[in-house]
Amino acid sequence: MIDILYFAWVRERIGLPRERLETNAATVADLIAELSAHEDRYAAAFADLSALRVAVDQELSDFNAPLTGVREIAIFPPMTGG
Amino acid sequence: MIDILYFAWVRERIGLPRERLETNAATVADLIAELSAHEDRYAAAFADLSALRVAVDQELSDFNAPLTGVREIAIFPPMTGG
Amino acid sequence: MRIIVQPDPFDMGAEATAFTATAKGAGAIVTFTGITRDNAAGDLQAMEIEHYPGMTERALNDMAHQAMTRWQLIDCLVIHRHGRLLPNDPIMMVATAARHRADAFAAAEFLMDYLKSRAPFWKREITASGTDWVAPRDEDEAALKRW
Amino acid sequence: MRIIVQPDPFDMGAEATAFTATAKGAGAIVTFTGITRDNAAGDLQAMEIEHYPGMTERALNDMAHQAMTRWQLIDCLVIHRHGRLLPNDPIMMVATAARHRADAFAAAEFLMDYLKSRAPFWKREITASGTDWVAPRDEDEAALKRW
Repeated sequence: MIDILYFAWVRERIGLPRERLETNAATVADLIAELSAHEDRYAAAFADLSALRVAVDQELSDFNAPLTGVREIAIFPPMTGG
Repeated sequence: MIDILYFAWVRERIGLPRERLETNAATVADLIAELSAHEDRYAAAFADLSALRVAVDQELSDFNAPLTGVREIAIFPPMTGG
Repeated sequence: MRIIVQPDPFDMGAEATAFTATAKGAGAIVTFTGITRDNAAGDLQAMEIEHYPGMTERALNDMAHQAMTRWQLIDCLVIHRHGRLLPNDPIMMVATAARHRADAFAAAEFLMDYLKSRAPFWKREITASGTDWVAPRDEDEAALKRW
Repeated sequence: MRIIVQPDPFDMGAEATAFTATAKGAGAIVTFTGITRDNAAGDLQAMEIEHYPGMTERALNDMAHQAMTRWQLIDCLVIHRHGRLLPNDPIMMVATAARHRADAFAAAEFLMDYLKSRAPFWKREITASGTDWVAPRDEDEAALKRW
């Protein structure tokens, strides 16, 4: 089981802030492909990977990051703090 | 007549903060030479020109600045504000 | 080193004074304060800032530790609000204390550049005509390259 | 634009708050505050700052005008004390307000670099063993080259 969190317009397009899933995906990219194939709202949110950022266990990471042992991933647009 | 102001250790070596002089010196350098020839305390204060800075009518200037029409010059060490 | 993430307003002047009072041996204090500006159309009603609780604190802590290591800092402070902000509200603040000004300035700019593009905050503008997520500025991503 | 040269102490937090409140349209406020540090021997009793009345105000005004022209500034503030200061007293302060942080940071650093080496102030350290004029630092003169 893995927790997936969504923020900003990614959260809005998917329609929920977080969910817990069972997945066999090996990487973040695989998980994104799996979700996009499953439902249109994911496909819409994940259409342009260059507009997305990912954190793995609360550290900025990339789409090739393996999911083995990971408890929480987050997918969101580029950050706009400060 | 010209007002000459001294600051920091230049003031201390010369022993006064300002004086008013009649001079025929053409430039700041000439005035410094004139004063240095006149009394030891000036020679001591002005011994190393590279350790001195000059302002002419309250604008930073240099030793070649002409004195024509000038009302006030100031001679002092490098500034240490901030 | 203090990291504060909160919805509540803060008093930048009081924070600057308190930070300075405890920075023993400092000769140079730099503060940066970010203010909610009106938008181009001049009709901003509010700014909403979403963040990623847990990761936000980790990211800010990590940046502050990096700043303390890379420059000769005596102390640093990061405050960042989230939730609903009104125009002219302070959004966030960074303060650095060092013996000399070069370290205090560089560390404050480093913290700001990282905070802009690497801390999990997302801004949204609320206007009469709707809401808009703020797009990242190219200059902000480019600014990271200098560190 | 405000230039203040005074012997009295000032409250950097209150000044920062007041400056920010009047800087309409600013998204970025940078402040720098210089503090009287103890000397290497740890026996500083006081710092005395001599200045050149008249020229000081002119020089600071000129620097502030230059900063307003070279960067997109909404406002700037310079406060500098003279006379006798105690350890940990604020000596001086610069504040800049701009829409974006790059302008606010650059202008504040420019003002500081000029103020250090081109404004007619001279510092003297008073210790138990006597008084010593502070020597200029080579880095301070070198810092001017970047502008």
